[in-house]
Amino acid sequence: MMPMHSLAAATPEIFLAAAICVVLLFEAFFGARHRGATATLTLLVLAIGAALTVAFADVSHSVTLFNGMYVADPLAFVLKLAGFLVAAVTLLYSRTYLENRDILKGEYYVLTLTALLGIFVLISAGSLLTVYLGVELLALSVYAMVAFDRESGVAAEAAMKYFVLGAIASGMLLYGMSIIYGLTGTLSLARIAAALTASHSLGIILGLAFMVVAVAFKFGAVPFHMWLPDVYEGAPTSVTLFVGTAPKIAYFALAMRLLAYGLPGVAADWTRMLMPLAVLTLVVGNVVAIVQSNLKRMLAYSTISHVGFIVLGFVAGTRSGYTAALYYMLVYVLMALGAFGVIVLAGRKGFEADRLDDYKGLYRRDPLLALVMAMLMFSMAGVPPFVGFWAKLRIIEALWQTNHLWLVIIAVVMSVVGAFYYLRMVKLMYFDEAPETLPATVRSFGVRFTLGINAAAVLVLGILPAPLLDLCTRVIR
Amino acid sequence: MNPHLLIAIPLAPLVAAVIAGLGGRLVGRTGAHIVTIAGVAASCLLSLHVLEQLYRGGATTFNGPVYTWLVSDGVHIDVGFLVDRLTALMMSVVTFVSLCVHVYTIGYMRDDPGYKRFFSYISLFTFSMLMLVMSNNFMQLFFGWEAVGVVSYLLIGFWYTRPSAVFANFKAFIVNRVGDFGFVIGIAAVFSYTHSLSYEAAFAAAPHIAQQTLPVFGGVNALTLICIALFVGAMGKSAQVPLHVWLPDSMEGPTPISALIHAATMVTAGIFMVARMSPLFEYSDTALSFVLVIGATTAFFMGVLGVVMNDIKRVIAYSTLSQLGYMTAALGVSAYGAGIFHLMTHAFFKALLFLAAGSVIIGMHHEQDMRKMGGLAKYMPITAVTCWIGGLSLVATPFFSGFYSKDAIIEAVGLSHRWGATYAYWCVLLGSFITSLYTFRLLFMTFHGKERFRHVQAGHGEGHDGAHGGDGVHEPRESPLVVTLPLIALAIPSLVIGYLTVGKVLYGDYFGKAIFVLPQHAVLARMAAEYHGPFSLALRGFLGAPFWLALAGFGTAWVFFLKRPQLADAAAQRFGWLHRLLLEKYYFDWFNEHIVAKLARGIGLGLWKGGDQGLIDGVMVNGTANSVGRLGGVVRRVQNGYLYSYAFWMVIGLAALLGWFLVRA
Amino acid sequence: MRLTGEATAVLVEILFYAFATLLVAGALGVITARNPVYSALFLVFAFINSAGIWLLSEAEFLALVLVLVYVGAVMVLFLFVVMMLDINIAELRRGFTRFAWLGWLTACALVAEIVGVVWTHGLAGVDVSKGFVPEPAGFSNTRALGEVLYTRYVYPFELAAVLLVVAIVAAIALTLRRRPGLKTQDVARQVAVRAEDRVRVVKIAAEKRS
Amino acid sequence: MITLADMLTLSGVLFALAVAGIFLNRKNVILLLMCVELLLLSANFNFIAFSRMLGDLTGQVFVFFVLTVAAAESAIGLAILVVLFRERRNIDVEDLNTLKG
Amino acid sequence: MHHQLLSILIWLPIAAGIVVLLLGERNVGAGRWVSLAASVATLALCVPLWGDFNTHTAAYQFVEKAAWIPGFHAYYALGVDGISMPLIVLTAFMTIPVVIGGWRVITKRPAQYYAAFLIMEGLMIGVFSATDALLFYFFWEAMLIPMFLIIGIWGGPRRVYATLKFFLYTFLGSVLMLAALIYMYVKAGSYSIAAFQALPLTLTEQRWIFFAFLLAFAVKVPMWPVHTWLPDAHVEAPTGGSVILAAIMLKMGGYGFLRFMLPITPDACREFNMLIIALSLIAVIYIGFVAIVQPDMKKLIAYSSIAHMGFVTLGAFVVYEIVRATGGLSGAAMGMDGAMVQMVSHGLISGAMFLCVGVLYDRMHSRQIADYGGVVNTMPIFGAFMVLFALANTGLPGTSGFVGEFLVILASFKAGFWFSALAAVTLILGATYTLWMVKRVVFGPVGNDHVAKLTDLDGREFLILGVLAAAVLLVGVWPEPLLKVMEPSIRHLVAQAVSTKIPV
Repeated sequence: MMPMHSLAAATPEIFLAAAICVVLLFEAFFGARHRGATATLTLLVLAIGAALTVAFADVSHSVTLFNGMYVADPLAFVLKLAGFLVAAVTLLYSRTYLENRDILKGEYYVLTLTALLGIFVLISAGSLLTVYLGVELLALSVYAMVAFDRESGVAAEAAMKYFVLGAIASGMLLYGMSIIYGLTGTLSLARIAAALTASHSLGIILGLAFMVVAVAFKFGAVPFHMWLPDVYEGAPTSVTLFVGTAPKIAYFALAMRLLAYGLPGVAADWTRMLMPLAVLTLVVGNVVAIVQSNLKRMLAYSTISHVGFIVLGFVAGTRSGYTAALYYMLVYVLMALGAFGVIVLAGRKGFEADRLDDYKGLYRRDPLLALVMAMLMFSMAGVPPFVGFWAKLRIIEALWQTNHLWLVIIAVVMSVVGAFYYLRMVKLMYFDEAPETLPATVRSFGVRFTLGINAAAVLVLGILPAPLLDLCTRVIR
Repeated sequence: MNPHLLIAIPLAPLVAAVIAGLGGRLVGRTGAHIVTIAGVAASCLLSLHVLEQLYRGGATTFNGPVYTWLVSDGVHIDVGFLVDRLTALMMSVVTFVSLCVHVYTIGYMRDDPGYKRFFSYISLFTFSMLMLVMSNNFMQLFFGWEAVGVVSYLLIGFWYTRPSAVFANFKAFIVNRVGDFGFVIGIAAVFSYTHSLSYEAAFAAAPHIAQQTLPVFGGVNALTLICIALFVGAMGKSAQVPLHVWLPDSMEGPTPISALIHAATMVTAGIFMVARMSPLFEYSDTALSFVLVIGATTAFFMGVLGVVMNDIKRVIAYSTLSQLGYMTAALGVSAYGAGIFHLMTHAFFKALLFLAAGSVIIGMHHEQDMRKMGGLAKYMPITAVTCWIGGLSLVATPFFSGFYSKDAIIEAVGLSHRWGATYAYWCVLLGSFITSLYTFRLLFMTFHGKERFRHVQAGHGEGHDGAHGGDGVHEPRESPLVVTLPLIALAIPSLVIGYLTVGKVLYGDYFGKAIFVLPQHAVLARMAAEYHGPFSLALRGFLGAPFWLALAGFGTAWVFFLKRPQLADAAAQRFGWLHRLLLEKYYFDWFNEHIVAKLARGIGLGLWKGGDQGLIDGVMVNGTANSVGRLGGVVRRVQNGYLYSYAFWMVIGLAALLGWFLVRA
Repeated sequence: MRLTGEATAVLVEILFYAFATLLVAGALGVITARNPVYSALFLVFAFINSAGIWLLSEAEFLALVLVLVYVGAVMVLFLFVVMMLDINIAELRRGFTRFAWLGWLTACALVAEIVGVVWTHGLAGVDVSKGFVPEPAGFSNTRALGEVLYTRYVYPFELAAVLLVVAIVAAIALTLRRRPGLKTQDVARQVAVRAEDRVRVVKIAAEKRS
Repeated sequence: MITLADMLTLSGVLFALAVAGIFLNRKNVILLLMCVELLLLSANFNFIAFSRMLGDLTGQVFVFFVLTVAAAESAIGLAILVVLFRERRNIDVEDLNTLKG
Repeated sequence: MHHQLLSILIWLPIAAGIVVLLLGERNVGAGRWVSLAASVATLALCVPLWGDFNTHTAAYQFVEKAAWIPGFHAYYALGVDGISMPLIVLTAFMTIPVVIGGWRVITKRPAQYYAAFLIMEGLMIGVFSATDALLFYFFWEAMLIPMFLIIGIWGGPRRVYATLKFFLYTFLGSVLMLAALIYMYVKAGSYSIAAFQALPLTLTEQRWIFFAFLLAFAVKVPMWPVHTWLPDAHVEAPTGGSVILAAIMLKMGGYGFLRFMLPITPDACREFNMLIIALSLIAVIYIGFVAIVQPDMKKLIAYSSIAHMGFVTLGAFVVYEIVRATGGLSGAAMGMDGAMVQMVSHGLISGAMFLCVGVLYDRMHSRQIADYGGVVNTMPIFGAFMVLFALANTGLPGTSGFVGEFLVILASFKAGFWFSALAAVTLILGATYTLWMVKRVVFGPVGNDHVAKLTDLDGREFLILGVLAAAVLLVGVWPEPLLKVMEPSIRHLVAQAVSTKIPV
């Protein structure tokens, strides 16, 4: 038995697990009478959680708990803090949306919290077992969230597809884990890392390929990306907002823990496996995004293309590459929060605001939303002075350090292709006139303020990128 | 010499031009002409002073900078003056003719709404021309060269509402630019050998450059290339075949301009330039032969065209072309002095002819067609007399100014042994017959014979250029004093300047070191040996072939255009093809308009539509964009919505990844 | 009755092959059966055979759990849903399409890749032809698992608990329907009712004034 | 006696069959859920085989958790299926293609 | 103040732009004056910049350096030398006509219009004054955004196509440059441009970097065949957009060649210089022909810009041919001088030409040459300006247009007859397309009723055209001050360009 005080490192998870119970019970007893109270409570929980995370953080060194199955290191601290914040912001953005569509239910919040717990488990995973459980905890919560709007046929379809494909992916993950387990005799990532050093055994490749495919699936790398556009489009936008942001943190952690920290000895193999995936991802993501007419779907493909960049960070396979990937991921999450946030705010019941044409002349209807969206689009395109630029820069730097000439060229050329559809969005909002009177956007001050902060962060971090960059450099070992 | 004084010479007209041009209402019409005439007069007096100083006062050649235009790569490119006797002569001629034209303009442009603008332009022109002739370096030369071109452009298009004027000025500029193209290359070539743009350096390096070979066109002597390139510039400016086409059209400009720019001064810039560059040209026989052949060709063939023209100004324009050809031919045989001398006499009598023609045009209410004139001598006696003086001078009647210069050219060409000299000699010799023919044709048709203007409705011409063309006024009238005074002022030098100066300028050592001739080329020196004063020269002139040819020309003109005009028509019918060839001006314009211009537009359109829009935009840019879009369309079809297909792709991916790496390992 | 080690081995091997064959057949049945009910039953069949193999491998606890949890609960759930959804089997389309061969090919390729690695001794450091070492007598698989589950693996165990909560919450949230038209009593409301809600005292003017 | 190779081969075949079942199936979605169960089963075989071969209980513990997760997963899968059916009155895989492109 | 002069030059307009933006469309009157004050103040601040500039050194002056991104060793490092300083002044100078030019004309979201230009001004000055490659790139790219919006919002009917084309074209070029910059950072461990210039690079590396740079700068200049965005962008852009685009943005390409390509990849430049020269000459001749047949005034001027910018690249790269032909460096600096002067001059002239077209467009709402004719009849003062600028555009001596072309032609003769001869063709073609347009637009009888109703320049328009005319003439008559400023830097650049960086 371990002494209680040593569990302090696991404060975020313990608090979150407890909070889930509280929220669940609160919903059961008071939820029906106080509509929206659960939402407020959840936000409170997230705030306290973030505070506790900071309070109990020990960023100076790594701590392992539960026989090495739980790792608390600086990376985990940063990712969890980000997780709390992102989850809070998504909930903040979605509240009116949920209200308008009669799905403002406590279960939604509970599922968000369990998904967040899954994210945390992944972030702190120290063994294949916790990796698997984290993946499943996150995935199961998210499946349910996607299907949450029971009135929506497409949501159910999306959830079904996500579920089946996700199950296949976790099957593959399991299969790969089993092989690795068989070859090393341990589930502990640390011990696996110690056991597997530069071996060209076919077995490792077998196990690796399965796991790489699973990771690629979670990220949405081509050709394992096909769930992603359908889920983004089909899910209620508030869920898309969540699915498109918070889990990315977890998937980054998944790749970090599993590949970078767990299998560094065979990095040469998995980086080479990721390479074609990264290229395909960049190409397909950008090229297909061009022909989309649904904004959510377009952003889904845009996500895929960003995933290509993140994967490129792993392709570099160096500390610099991981740092770049982490930075890119955080930046992407920040941008996606804003972008999906705008979609959430632009719609009303019966008007999802998810077609590109719905944004024609948005500048006239709601200058703030248009400005925020435009900033995000430029940022996603990687144009300074927005933060997206630094993310791409960091990835390219990592690729140069490992002399990946052609990957650099493909990456930058594809970012130009990508710029096209981001610019088209700006064009719709600023250069076109609104075709007819469209419903007003959500005017809640708090939400808009948050959105403003969100966009401002994209700009400020773009002009002064040093703090976040340094942070990322510091937490990757 | 006082440099400030030299600076004042070009600056005075410039300041006047600026005041007249930008002064607006502050200056007023009278103010405009007072200030500009004052400027030019000052400039003229100072020029004469400089001439006097240099010629008699024992002043030495001035060669110095005014200010540093720029320093690049260690090369100082200055604005500076080289004032020697050649320069001084040119300055005096330019300012004097300009002054006459200024005065004349008061009358000629009296009712024109662009009165102030006109004065501003011609003053500006005087400035530019002075900068050109006074320059001591190629940059400034080119500046003046282009500046006079621009003013010419502005003045040809002075009546900008006339489509023909607007076309003519455009054409003039472009054709001149073709010449300038060569000119710039010549300058660049000089620079590349001397790393300097000053005349001094270029002249000093000439013998050295003559030893160099440029690896173009299979190896060309560098100096030959330089000289020919520079001469191409001169061909543009001095309207030598085939770059002469702009000059006849330039008659669209007001007549004072035709006198000043397109007869007396600007068009002779090329002649001046070659003379100025004599230290270069002397070392390249090839270039001089080229100059000679071009000049002789222009002299004869352009003169022939004068015979068939009916527009009074055009006749004089072709005459100018022809005379410029003479000058050029003189340069071609190293008789630079003769060229410059003819330039001077020509400046006076040709300006006179133009101004007289202008006077006629005023009298005829802006009618320029000689077929609608005749018998004007009775109505416009001063004009007629001065015009006759100019004409006689032009046909080189002994004792007239033109005789001394033109005869010298013919003789010099005859004496030369340069390649092409024989051809040139025949051209210039027969040219005197032609000169005489068209000159007397003009005089007869305008001032003598039947009064054909009575059958013509007044205001029939295209003249929208002033308030002269009052309908119903038929009777021609002598022009006012401001018009006739310059005529007289020009008639005097046309008559006597040759007689007075031939000894010094042509056969003396007037030019000194300003013009450089290699001893073996010095035809003028040989002629000088036989020179015994202007009077005996003139007397001897009566015995020479040119005189008799001119007389034949007079006779022919008298028969065909005064006595039996129907004979001219019959001849035109009999030699229809020739007449047509001449009327079409050897098809130069046709060629330029239908081949060159069409080709340029065709190439432009082809490159634009085919190259830019078709290939680059269509295939490369939009093609790439479209194919990316099409690729997107194809790839998105893979995402067909079916779960099994998604799963299938996942498994394919897995299998491929596994397969590839297993096979590799 | 105790068999000799060698005989046991042979018997185990025979049984293994038998179970394995049946398992594969069952799996094939799952994916080829036209009626989902048959598929479910084939799956049950496959699970039972799997449990058999696991027993042979001396993973008794898991074998039992597989039967109890899977066959007993999960498969019942499957059948329940199949029945509940009342799928018109006649409408179900014919199985495979013209690209089926490609699918089979891919599947075969996958098998070949996996099996190829195994049989070419690709698993470095692992002797795949070795049989399992039998557990010592008196070893209880269940006990051993039980000992570690709540100690070493308490963290995953707790996570599994959360996972099940998620499943419950999700299933309820997704499927529970409160039909608005349904006439049910809300006891809490009945108890909490106040008089003012039910009775309204209305003052009525005594008579109409004219 | 059962060798590791036997078990691994069996699991490989099972894996392939499960996967093939998913993408060859043109019938209804519920079958896909069953195939997923098969998929997990094949992984479990690997764990048990390795666990037994290594004499290490960890693999079996993993299988225990996999079974738990699989149960939860089925529950959610079926719940989604129910929602889907209620919306569309139909669970044909072929009709599940509103979202595409 | 001198230690922060460049910072002030960059941030003053940007701050003013933000102020104007915040003032909003309702206070646009105040916004206009703020814009004017800011742009004039920026130009006024250029006076000490020019005045206190030391013309005897090639070193950076007015240097500022502050940590920016320690993780990247990237600094907020500013400084100017003789190459960048004139361009900064040009930028400050050309923004004023744009602000005044839009005074009454822009009615659609005017505050944003001014803000966009002011912000762009700051960013452009940033481009020219950054001595850190990352900072340079930051400004370089950021500038695309306001321009994208300017064309897209205030542009003509095909503005969307044009602005997207503009953005994507330039973006494509830029990102490859970025890749090259990062590569060099990885090698040099610093983003300082000076460090890049000192970094030894093998020929292979230089080749790759060269082509990355080439694409970036060639698109911006633009060089044939990556020029087709320019005519479209110009035609659709509002007048101010065209002015800035032509006057300043194209210069960034030329600046890039001088600041990055020649010093960083001298050996690759030596190897591929004929490529650049060929493209430059194609620009002069091919584009000259294309310009002749343009029916749209702006398009014509746009093509003329391409042709003129051909001289910039020619002048910059002819150095290698000079060395090859003569074995010496005599004339090399002249080519670069010519390139620089040509940039400044083209900035003034093309800006003025676009303003002239803008004056007409504001009145007639057409840019088609065919819709005009005889404008001088009703707008004599305008006609005078237009003719002056047109003549300057043809490279008339006495105007700024002559100086650069002349120097480049002189220098390129040292490299070979044909370089010079082909370049000099511009004398003919330039005159043809420019004056043909003038002939059809300005001269002739009144073309139609619309032309008959035209009113001449008002005071505002007269002011901006007058100032530009004065500048054009001043540079043409006395370019020495400009050349003096550049001299040491150009010498230094020539030395860098002919050195070799291949490690032994």
